[in-house]
Amino acid sequence: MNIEFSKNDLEFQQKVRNFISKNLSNELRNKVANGSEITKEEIISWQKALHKENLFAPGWKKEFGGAELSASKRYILDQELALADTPTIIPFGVTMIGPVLMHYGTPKQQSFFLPKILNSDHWWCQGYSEPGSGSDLASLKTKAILKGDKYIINGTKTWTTLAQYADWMFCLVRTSFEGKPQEGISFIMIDMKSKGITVDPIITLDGAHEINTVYLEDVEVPRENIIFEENKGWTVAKFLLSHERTSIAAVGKSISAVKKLKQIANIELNNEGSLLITDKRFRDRLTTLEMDLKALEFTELRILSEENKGVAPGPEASLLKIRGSEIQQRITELTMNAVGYYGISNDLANSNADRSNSNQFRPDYSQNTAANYLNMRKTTIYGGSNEIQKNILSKMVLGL
Amino acid sequence: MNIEFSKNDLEFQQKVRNFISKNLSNELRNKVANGSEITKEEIISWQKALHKENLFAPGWKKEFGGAELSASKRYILDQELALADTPTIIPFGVTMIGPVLMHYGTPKQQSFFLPKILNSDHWWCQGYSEPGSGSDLASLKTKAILKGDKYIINGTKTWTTLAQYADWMFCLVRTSFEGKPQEGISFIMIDMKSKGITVDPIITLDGAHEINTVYLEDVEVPRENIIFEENKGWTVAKFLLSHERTSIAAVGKSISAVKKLKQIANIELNNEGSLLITDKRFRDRLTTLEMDLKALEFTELRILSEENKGVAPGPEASLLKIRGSEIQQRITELTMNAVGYYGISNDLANSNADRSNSNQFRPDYSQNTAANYLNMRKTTIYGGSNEIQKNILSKMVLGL
Amino acid sequence: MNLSLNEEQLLIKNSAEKFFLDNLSFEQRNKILTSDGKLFEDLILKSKELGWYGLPFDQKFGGLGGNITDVMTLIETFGASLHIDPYIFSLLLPGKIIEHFFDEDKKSHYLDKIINDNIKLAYCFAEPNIRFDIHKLNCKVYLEENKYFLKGKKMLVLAADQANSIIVPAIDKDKNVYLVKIDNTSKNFLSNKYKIIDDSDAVDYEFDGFEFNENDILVKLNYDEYKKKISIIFDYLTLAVCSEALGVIEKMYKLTLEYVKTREQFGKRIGDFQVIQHRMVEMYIIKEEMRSLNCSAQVSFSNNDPKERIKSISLNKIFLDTKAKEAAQDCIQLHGGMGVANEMSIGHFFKKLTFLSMLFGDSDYHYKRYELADKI
Amino acid sequence: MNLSLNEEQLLIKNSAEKFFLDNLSFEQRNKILTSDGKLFEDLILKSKELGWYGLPFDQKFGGLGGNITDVMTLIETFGASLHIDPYIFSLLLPGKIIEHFFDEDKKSHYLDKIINDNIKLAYCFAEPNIRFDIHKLNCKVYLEENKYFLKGKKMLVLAADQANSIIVPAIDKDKNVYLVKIDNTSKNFLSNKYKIIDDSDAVDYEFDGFEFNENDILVKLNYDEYKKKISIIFDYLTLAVCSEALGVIEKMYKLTLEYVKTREQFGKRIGDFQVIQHRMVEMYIIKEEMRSLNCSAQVSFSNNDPKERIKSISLNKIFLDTKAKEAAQDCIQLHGGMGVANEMSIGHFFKKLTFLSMLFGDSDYHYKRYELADKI
Repeated sequence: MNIEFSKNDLEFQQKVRNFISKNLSNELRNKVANGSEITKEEIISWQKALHKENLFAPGWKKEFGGAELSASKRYILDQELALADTPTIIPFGVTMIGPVLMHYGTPKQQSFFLPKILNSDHWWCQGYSEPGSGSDLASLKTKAILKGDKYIINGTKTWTTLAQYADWMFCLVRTSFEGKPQEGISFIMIDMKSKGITVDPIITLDGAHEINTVYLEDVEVPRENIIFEENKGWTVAKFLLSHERTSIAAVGKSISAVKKLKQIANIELNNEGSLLITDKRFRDRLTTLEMDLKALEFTELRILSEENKGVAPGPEASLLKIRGSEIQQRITELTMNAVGYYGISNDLANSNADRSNSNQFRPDYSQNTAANYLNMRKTTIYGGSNEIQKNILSKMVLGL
Repeated sequence: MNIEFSKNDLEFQQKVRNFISKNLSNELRNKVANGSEITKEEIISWQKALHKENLFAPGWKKEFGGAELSASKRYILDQELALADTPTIIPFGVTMIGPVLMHYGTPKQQSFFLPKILNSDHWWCQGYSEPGSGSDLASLKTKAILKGDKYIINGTKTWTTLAQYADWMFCLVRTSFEGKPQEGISFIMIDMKSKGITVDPIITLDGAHEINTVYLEDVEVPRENIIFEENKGWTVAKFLLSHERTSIAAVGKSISAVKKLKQIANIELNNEGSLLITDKRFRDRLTTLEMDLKALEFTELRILSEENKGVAPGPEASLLKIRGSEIQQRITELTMNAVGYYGISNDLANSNADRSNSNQFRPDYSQNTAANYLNMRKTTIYGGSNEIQKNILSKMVLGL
Repeated sequence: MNLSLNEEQLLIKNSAEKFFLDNLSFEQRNKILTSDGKLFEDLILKSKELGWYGLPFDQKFGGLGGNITDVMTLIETFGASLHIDPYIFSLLLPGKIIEHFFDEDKKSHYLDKIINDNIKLAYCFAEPNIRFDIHKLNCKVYLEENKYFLKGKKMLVLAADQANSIIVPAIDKDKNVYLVKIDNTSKNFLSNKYKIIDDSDAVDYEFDGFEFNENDILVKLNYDEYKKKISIIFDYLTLAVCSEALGVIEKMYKLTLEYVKTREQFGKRIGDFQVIQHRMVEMYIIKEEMRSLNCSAQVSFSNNDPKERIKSISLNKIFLDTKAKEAAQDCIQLHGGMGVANEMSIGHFFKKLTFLSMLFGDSDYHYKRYELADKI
Repeated sequence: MNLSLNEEQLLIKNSAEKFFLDNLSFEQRNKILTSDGKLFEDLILKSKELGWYGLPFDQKFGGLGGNITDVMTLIETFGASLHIDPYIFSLLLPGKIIEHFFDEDKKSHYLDKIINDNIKLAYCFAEPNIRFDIHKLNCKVYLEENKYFLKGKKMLVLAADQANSIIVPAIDKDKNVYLVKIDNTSKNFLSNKYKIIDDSDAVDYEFDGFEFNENDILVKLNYDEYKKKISIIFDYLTLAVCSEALGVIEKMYKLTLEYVKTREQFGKRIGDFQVIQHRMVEMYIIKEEMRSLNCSAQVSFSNNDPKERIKSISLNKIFLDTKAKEAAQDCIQLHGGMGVANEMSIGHFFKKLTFLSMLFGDSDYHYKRYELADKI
């Protein structure tokens, strides 16, 4: 067993580092580090820069313009991007619809959409959940009725992340009411500029506007926008979810967040006036977190190592989602502990107010602590709640 | 709110203390304190002494020879007996079959059995579980076929605690195979000297012989030994189980065990050579345990307080069983932590060996630590496993 | 032995619940929070008619002389209804400061003002760099040419925004502690107002050689005496925080139970899934345990044993910051996507609980406090 | 990057599993444990034919030169089969002591003896009152009239009963450490043999001015050097303990999964209940995490970075004493009454895990060790 990197890997690591130091402004890095909101423009221009160096689609095949990197290089890239406080890549295009198109898309669909995803010209969102059908996706009610060569779509999608920016939405719709609920579902791509689409914000606990409800009223979508076959959308959806599950583990992001947490604990004092990092009670919780994160990291590495040998990740990837999301939450919770009373201010609300003299009152690292804590509650709910993941593991891996 | 005791209560407390100091030998106290096995004779003579002072059946009505003590006096008695390291009262007679007889028994059954229970002349055991029917009591298979004025009983009972000492067993048997499984069950008392009974020991994890399998082969039992009505045994069984659930919380015993644990932590040293009680890691686990125990104690007191006002404990008593058993386990686990390497010796096996010079090697307080830890694993399983208790609470209290 | 509420306490509870039912539904609450101060003032005035402001104080100072259980019963209803009056900070904290520190004359004067008039005080209990230790004071008083000056920072002064004056505790070089009354509208110091996650306001202050009059010194006493008195006051307040949190968690449990009984997924109520059932049972046990610990803390607060008082209150606070917090997280989880939407009330209860679990010390602080008290 | 077993390691694993299948079923194991030593000796001899005793040692000393993963792969199979050879204590511990402390001549001599001959040594690593700190030595060496004496206690000397000699580390007034070889049959000291919960034997010793010869001094070195070397050795052994525990927990998971798939209650397999399913999933994740941490510890043991080595091994041990222990408790719970019966194998795995979780330091010890290493 070893995780030694080859010379080639190490050169790649250096290349990534050089890229980052050349392309990431101090201002943007600080915004990412403090958990401030990154604008659409900042995200797009960062993604374009990555693409220029062929670092945007490490898992895509070369024939589609991807980098087709080895498992170890992808691991390195993920780590470096996370540790350097670069903006998180929006996954709906490159990580989600991209692989779906490569696997199930027609040549026409591929040649139209893939280049625009690579170049971040299309911003994608995901139309899966509906009011009343959260984890139980198969019960979705949004209808698509074929009329000539167009579908007429009616229904409501919700929890649609960043739909306010989206050019396109991939969407699950019901095209048949026969058979099992799963059997009448189709996977379709909708232009967000179509007539009949309304995007309504949902404000979350932290006060932020990240998710939306999308109302679809007599929206016309060309029949050719179906992916794979009509009524076979469930197959596509499952393919996509298993891809989401792996990326959702966010190991690199968590390693970076723990590093920041340790920095805070090297500044903040405990109740006895010693550095917090030396406080046994805090320290042990931190160590426990590092332990679980190390276990997660090596579980991911073990899966990557198998992938390197050509074994595709199976349903056991659900465990990455379960532990990855729990760890993300625990980091924000421990950060709340670390910053003490700074942690209960509602910084998103306050950022709208006059903050001219606020810096002298509270340290930068304490910004958005509560917002992060509150926002991360979602991680165990979305992408198939952790309860659903356990049902999957129980059935598919344990055979129960 | 107050838990102040009346003058009368305090006099009672003094009476109990005087009784204990007069009747409990140092030798017996030490055996209880070290968790050594108490002989049948020691238990019986202790119970008889309690009965002489009318302290053996605090909850029984006076008409049946009980003390009919108030809730606060019962609380005081429980605490005093536990804190003074007196032998645990065997519950099968006085706490279990006693109340059943008082509630459901015929005058004849009452006048024959109750005095013998009070005087510890009859040792009782409980014939509920069977191989293959643990938590699912209603699936029991032991058959009782009426033949004239006698039942002929065939079947196997298991996990029968201290059956090796028992004079009588109360037992659930199937008297009908019609209707729902619960409907064909009867509650019957069996003389353990009857022909056809074999008691086989089951050795538990700790190496001790406390439980047994009882084989019943054509055992003849008089029809009059049925309690309540034929095929109505399930009603009796439920009545008994709810009584068991409250006593199973063992608050007094746990308070006493925590006191002992603190004494150990005031002798043992941590890895840095300081007293273990000052070790933050150990200390916080101890505090957490004390917190949960305090919550349990006051939950019991709140229920007693309601009982004083005439409200009978309902299914919510299941929570006492759940937390009480968890706490008992955690105390033994923390005691394992406290004694360090002393805790992994198999003292029950060693007690049979020559121990002439063993005392100089290991402190008395470390005796039987592993045995207790292993033995207490049973508490979350017996008396209706904690999973079953949660099912009960979910249905009966939460309405799910 | 009696651990149930008496008739008076049931009356307090029922009338408070009725008040909130009539005046502070979730919709009404949102309306008050997003309007100017008028609706808020109306609500407070109406609540004062019920005698809530007099309840915690002695009759000889114009109070109603309620005992600990009376007050905690009331505060528990605040939690269950997400009451927006910062009662603990605008009334209880300054009131108890006045009660324990002020001489008889000042006591009558100031208690009457905060109970009956609309005079508001805010007490500065927190500073940066001392975390949760209410005994520490870095804020300094010094004399220069017979003038008094204040130097230091105070943070998280709750209910300060509407207060007429703030009371600033500070220490001089001889270890005397001063409680200094400062006009909240003064411009001679820096301040920063901000929102707390439970929708209340707080203000941070920085005094950089702020001059004040001898008349503004409400109290002067030596540090040891200060410590002893402040300790009892904050035990009382910590218990109040726990009682409010008890109301919060009890209500979160109810909302969640209701939700799992109605929300359907996979063709069943989610409350039909055994995993959900057992988690609900765990939550039920936790809120019962929380009530038991609250009960135990009230009992030991009434008894005159500082060791047991400190220990039982700290256990209650530890439980709040560990088990109750986890239960609250589970409530969000069981609400699924609805749990993280600001339009649902459950999230607001969650934020209130998050705030209360840290206030006056998180579990680490109280573990330490328990350990020290155990050694007494 | 490669984290899978190579072909050689798969061979080690498969042949060991086959050996245990043939020679150490639960029934065979019980028979060996309750018989006199003959069956035990036969088993050990057979196992030595597979090269297990040579695997951890360099070829130039008669070993097979296996790397860390080779050895840990083998030891994991011991856990999964409850192997009754105290391999870690009769071979690995004395072997590594010899390898790191002895001079070249002695090294060849003694390693050859324990690998190939039937000579057994036991090393005294534990003392009363030092808890788990393997660096501390209270056992004293002193000289009187040119004679050497030993004074102190050693406890929990595992595999001592069958050992020809025990190696006692002790310290003199000048902070020199001596490793003293003592004839185990001597009557000039007190000893107490007892059973451990995993059915193995241990001996406690007390030396009260026990005289020994200069020839019996195997090694003499200064304390700092001793500490450095002993630290690496016990990292290796702690990793071995974790690997054995990994085998145990993996097997407990399998047995429990099998049990819940067959045991019926309320007319269903208990594995049909969602609560049981989710607990099994949690257990599955835990044993995967345990393997990942073991993997991480092996990787950092091979690399030459003491900080990462200490940290990753301590994380593995903490995980064993916390999460894996809880999972093991859950295995007993899910077995219900059968879980606490000595006639079932599950309880024996549980006892083994309990033993291993404490051995060479519980979680508290390793939390501390991790913290210290993190500061390096």
